[in-house]
Amino acid sequence: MVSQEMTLAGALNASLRRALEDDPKVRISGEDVGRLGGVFRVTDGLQKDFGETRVSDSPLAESGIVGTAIGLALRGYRPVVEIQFDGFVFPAFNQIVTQLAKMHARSLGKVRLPVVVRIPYGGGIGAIEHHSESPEAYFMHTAGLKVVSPATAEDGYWMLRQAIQSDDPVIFFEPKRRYWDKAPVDTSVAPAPLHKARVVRPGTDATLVTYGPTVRVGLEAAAAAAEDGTSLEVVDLRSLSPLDFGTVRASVEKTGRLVVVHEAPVFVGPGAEIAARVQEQCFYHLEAPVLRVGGFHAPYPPSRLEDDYLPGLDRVLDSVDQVLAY
Amino acid sequence: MVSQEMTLAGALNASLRRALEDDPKVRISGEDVGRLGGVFRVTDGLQKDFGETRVSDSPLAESGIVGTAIGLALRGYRPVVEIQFDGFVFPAFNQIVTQLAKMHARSLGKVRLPVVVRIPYGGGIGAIEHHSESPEAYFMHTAGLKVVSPATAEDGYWMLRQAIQSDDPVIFFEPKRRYWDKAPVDTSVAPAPLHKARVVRPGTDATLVTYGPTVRVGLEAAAAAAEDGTSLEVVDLRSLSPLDFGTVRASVEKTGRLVVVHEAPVFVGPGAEIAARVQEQCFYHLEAPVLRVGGFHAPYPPSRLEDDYLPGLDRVLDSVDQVLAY
Amino acid sequence: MGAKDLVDEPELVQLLSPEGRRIDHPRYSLDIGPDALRGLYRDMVLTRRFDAEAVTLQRQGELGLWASLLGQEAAQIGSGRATRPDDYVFPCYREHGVAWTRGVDPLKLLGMFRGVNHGGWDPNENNFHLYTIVIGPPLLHAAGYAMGVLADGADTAVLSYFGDGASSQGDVAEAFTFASVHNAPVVFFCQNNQWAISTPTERQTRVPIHRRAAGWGFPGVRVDGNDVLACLAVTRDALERARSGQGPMLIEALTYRMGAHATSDDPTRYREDAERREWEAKDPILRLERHLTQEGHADDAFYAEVAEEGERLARRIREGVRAMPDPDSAAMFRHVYADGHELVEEEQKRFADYQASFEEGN
Amino acid sequence: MGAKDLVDEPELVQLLSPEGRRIDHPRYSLDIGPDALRGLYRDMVLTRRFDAEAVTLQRQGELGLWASLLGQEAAQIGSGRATRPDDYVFPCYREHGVAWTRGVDPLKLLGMFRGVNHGGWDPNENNFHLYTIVIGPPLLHAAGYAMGVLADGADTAVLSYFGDGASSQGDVAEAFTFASVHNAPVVFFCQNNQWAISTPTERQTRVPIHRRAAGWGFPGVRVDGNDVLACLAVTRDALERARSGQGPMLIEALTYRMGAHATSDDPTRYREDAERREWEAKDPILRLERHLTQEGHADDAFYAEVAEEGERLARRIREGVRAMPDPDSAAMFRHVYADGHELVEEEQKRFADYQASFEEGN
Ligand SMILES: Cc1ncc(C[n+]2csc(CCOP(=O)(O)OP(=O)(O)O)c2C)c(N)n1
Ligand SMILES: Cc1ncc(C[n+]2csc(CCOP(=O)(O)OP(=O)(O)O)c2C)c(N)n1
Ligand SMILES: [Mg+2]
Ligand SMILES: [Mg+2]
Repeated sequence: MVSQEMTLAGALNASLRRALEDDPKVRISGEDVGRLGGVFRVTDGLQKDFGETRVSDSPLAESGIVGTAIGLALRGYRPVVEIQFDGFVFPAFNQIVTQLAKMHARSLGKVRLPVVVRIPYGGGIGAIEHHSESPEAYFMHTAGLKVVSPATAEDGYWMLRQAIQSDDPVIFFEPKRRYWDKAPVDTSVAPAPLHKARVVRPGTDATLVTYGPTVRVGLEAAAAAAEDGTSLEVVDLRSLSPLDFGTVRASVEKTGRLVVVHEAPVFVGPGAEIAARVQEQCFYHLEAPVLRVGGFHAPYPPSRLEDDYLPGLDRVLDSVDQVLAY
Repeated sequence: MVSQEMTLAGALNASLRRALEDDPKVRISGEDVGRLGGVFRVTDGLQKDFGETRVSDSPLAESGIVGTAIGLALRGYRPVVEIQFDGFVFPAFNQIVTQLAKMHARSLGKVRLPVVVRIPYGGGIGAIEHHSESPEAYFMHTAGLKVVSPATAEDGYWMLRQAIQSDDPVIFFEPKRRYWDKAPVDTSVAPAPLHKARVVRPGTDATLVTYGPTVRVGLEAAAAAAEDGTSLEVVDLRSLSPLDFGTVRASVEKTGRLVVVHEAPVFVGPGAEIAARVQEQCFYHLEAPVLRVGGFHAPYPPSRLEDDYLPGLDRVLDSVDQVLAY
Repeated sequence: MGAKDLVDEPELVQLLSPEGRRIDHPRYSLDIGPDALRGLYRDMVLTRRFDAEAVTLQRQGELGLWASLLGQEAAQIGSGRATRPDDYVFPCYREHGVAWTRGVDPLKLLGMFRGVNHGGWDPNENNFHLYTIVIGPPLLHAAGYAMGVLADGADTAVLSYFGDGASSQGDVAEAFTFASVHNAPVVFFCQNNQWAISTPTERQTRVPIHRRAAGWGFPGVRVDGNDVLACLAVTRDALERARSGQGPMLIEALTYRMGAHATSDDPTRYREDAERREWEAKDPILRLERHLTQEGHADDAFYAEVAEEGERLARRIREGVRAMPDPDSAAMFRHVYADGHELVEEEQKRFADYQASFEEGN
Repeated sequence: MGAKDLVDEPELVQLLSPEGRRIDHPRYSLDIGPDALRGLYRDMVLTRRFDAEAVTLQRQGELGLWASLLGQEAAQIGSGRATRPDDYVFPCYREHGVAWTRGVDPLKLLGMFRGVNHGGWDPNENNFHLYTIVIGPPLLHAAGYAMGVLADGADTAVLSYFGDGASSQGDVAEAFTFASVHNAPVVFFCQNNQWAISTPTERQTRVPIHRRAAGWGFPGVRVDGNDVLACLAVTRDALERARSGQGPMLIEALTYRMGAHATSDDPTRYREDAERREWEAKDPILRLERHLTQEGHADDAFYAEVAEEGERLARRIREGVRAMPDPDSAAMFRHVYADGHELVEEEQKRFADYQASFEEGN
């Protein structure tokens, strides 16, 4: 076992490096991914070591970045593109929704598009407008895409490798406020398949389902609740499409209570789907309604208000109290 | 009372005509809305009567159509733009999500964008790819937009007038397979405010919540169920954002059973939100889980399969049977 | 009309006059023998015959829709015949003639218009991509594909079709940017048929579209799109340029959409018949026929034979379409993902069970 | 480097040499007296001083981020001073100098960088739109606004700023299309500061950006962006053209981003200091200062006075920022809609209750 302390950003960088080494068809592009190594340094040093053809700075045009990645994939490449910030994925939305997601079906399986779209997402870094959003629901709703988000350095390393190996397009959401979180990474063996959820803390009184940046919030909430004698089970979804619903169901059947936590807006958001399926499939197990803690139906606010907007420890515990009160 | 038989397309046309007459600031644009009168003839005759400046054919560029509409609104106009088909709204997605939806908040209320984006949507007309989609969930999830969809000619007439009068951007979804449905339209008085849902058939055993093209399906299902002695209440949401949840809740508290029907894909779709809110707010009233009948997690299929894909009478009744079986 | 001025621009490359006379061009020459000329003629006639059959099949209810290429045969056959098998072609949705030159069975083009699939051929078989209905995106796919060709060091060229209406889409400009910055081997071929449904070209641009190229630092040229020889020569030259590392090029083929935008469209609502009649005189097939006859390259027997071949093709298409099976319901779910997806599998199973229960009488 | 070649293009409009000498230009003349020259100087110095203060405030933690305009003062002051009050201006996010010329209180620019709002001024007060972070969209807003001006029959012009990086966005091309097809009174002003974060201009285009315009049938011109007089003259001319019904125009101002892209950026990772030093010699303020001194239009007392005014401005900004209150939580919900929205009201109420319960000790 080769375990190393890495930040999430470092693990993603190592993962990309490994992919470039292993497969000559892997191509990296995006705005400022070359010399600068990306605004979050996730591609740091890769252009220097693999050259400008394999790691290339794109013109400032997201539709072009995704559109040319599709073309490269048609030519047999495996492009990994970076969208600089969550809020800048929308110029590429047409290419993603009408082309990237649908071409495999359109071609009756003749064309595969193994394209990974990396998107640093979420808030908590004190940024200006469009730099703190959580747009994953748009992509979950889109058939033909796979959508994942690692919460830890080790998952960052492995899930990105698995995403690059996937023959389906993968929207890869990186929780940017966790880029600098350090944790041990075992690069010798994958901890789990790409689309499996994981129980990151077992518990019995209620379940917290979350993913990405708020997994840590969930774990902190569980730790705080434990001091009050409440045992929370925390599930890290890891994959949003497909959703590993079996793991969620198993947990809810055990605890009877569920709170879903994410930064994305709640209205028609990821938690809506989870709540809808849980009430459908665990109807007789639920002791309380499923509650959702997440973003409001409002644009992500100016950074001085983001602590109010983000689902933090207190809001999560408040909802836990509510489900326990039933 | 001046009531007239109109098709939905005719009612929308009359509504636009009336808006152009009443308010010199109203502007209509979109691909082929001029001489041709739109591919569905909703703008038929308007350019002839109001001139090329007020009713103008746009270049083939949806981002440009919405982007220039925003500019016109900043100059004090009230643009009503047409997106030719549902599947072609995505090139405009960036303008809609990052600009149209957010500018009022960004400006702390200083800037209003009374822009209406009309989108013929939904399937059932035997069309080729991208001409039968139901993308409303993307817009519901986006704060800053209002999202509505009329099901009848009268609602078409009035809701479009109200949408044009609204100071918020409105995404106006027109159920294209109902364009040719005729019904009486009273143009003298609005039947309801824009964002109110309507109980279109009262009932006691279970509730069907739907909107747009599937309201008729819901009514047919209720009629069929009545023959079997089952009393279904049918709610036409009319507005998807804001959602008139009070009307839904009142119905579910009465019937204890709910099936949500829409053409949009079910996964992270409109019905997910309704199910999530109902289970949360009507927890003790629910006799059965909320079920959703809608699009699959797959691209809208080739037209020869659309009858299988669309939520038709039988699939709705099947779900009704399921909720009644609890 | 503005479009008229654009037509009479002196820079238009023409190698064959509407009367069927060969014209010398200082830059674009074409050394072509009778066999090849007859081949081009045959291509155009068969394409037109096939197209007419598709229109008929639509009227008979066998197809849901058809987008006719009538009038654009020279632009498509000329440019398509300029490609090599290893080149890769990105069409929009009206490039039936180009498909023909790539060896795609015309029958396969009909699946999506019949509603049995969204794309009925394997793009890898003939290096002819699927039709893409959304206007704009495929040009970026072409630029990206060409970037891949470059990285491979292959001497392959990419040919990417778009319309005059499409020229307004932001994706087209972005494709020019990526292609030019990478000096990628891609030729952008604009069929300016002067209409985008009911919208005339002057609502898209006030100068000829080929001039866009200069703003990105690559050549743009306008060719008579009803002149199959000019289309062949110019496209061949552009593809060769691309293959030899000289980067992208833009060709604007000035032609005319003789028919409706699609079978659902009624052009009498928005354009004068006089315009159409004017263009009939420039008919691409008639033009080559005159040339062949004048030069003694073809006689009535040849024309009759080609016409007969057209009838055989039409018959095969007719029968083929009618025999085309509807897909089974499971097809909805089948290719959504390459590696599978839990939800799709679940929905597919549930739907199958539902159908089965239903067949058992519910 | 490719960008170099672009710099030395002969077509660059220059009215003031780096040494401070006036240059005659066959097309663009500028009749400007000492007062106005001193005014431009003062604008540039105050803008730079303000900008430097903002950088300091960011370092001190008072701002979350700052995008410095250092080096671009001439491009912004020259073009901004060409506008009339009734003109309407669309900036991106670095146009602090333009804001200054429009009379926007610089303090208001800081709100979004401090994180207390997303846009702290009323665009209608000075006809200066809010900063728009997403690159591309505002050019279409400008084109649309200009279409409205046209419909109003007003003799107002619209000025729309964008960067060399932005030139690659599809929205920019679409803006050119709408503006040209409508012959709308809009001037597109590209500050080519040669970098888009770490990406040099030659990764966006291989020919000068102003050449794009010809492909849409309107004029494009390149001006020395460090020459405030040339920027003023060319922009004034373009705006006047627009006002008089001659349609859109594209101006490319060749300048240089002397600082980091933003305070979070470290340009030593991707560019040579030599390049920066080269551009220091072309400093826009120094250039005008030389001219003023050489012509005897200004003396040390004047320079000292302007510097002193700068210090007063800096002080006011510093104190103003520190006194800027944080918004209350309810601000999150306040302006999402103009006409209200049930869900927003419900969420706002629930959040307020939650906060209240919390303050009571949960
Ligand atoms: C993004 C997008 N918007 C709108 C449409 C609807 N549409 C289909 S064809 C067409 C006109 C296309 O004109 P042009 O590019 O000139 O090609 P042509 O049909 O003349 O071959 C339009 C508007 C579409 N397919 N895609
Ligand atoms: C659509 C979009 N993509 C990416 C970004 C991130 N971004 C902010 S500034 C910038 C570079 C802009 O360069 P340029 O247009 O030359 O303007 P400059 O910063 O030099 O003034 C980038 C990539 C953005 N703001 N918007
Ligand atoms: Mg056309
Ligand atoms: Mg720049």
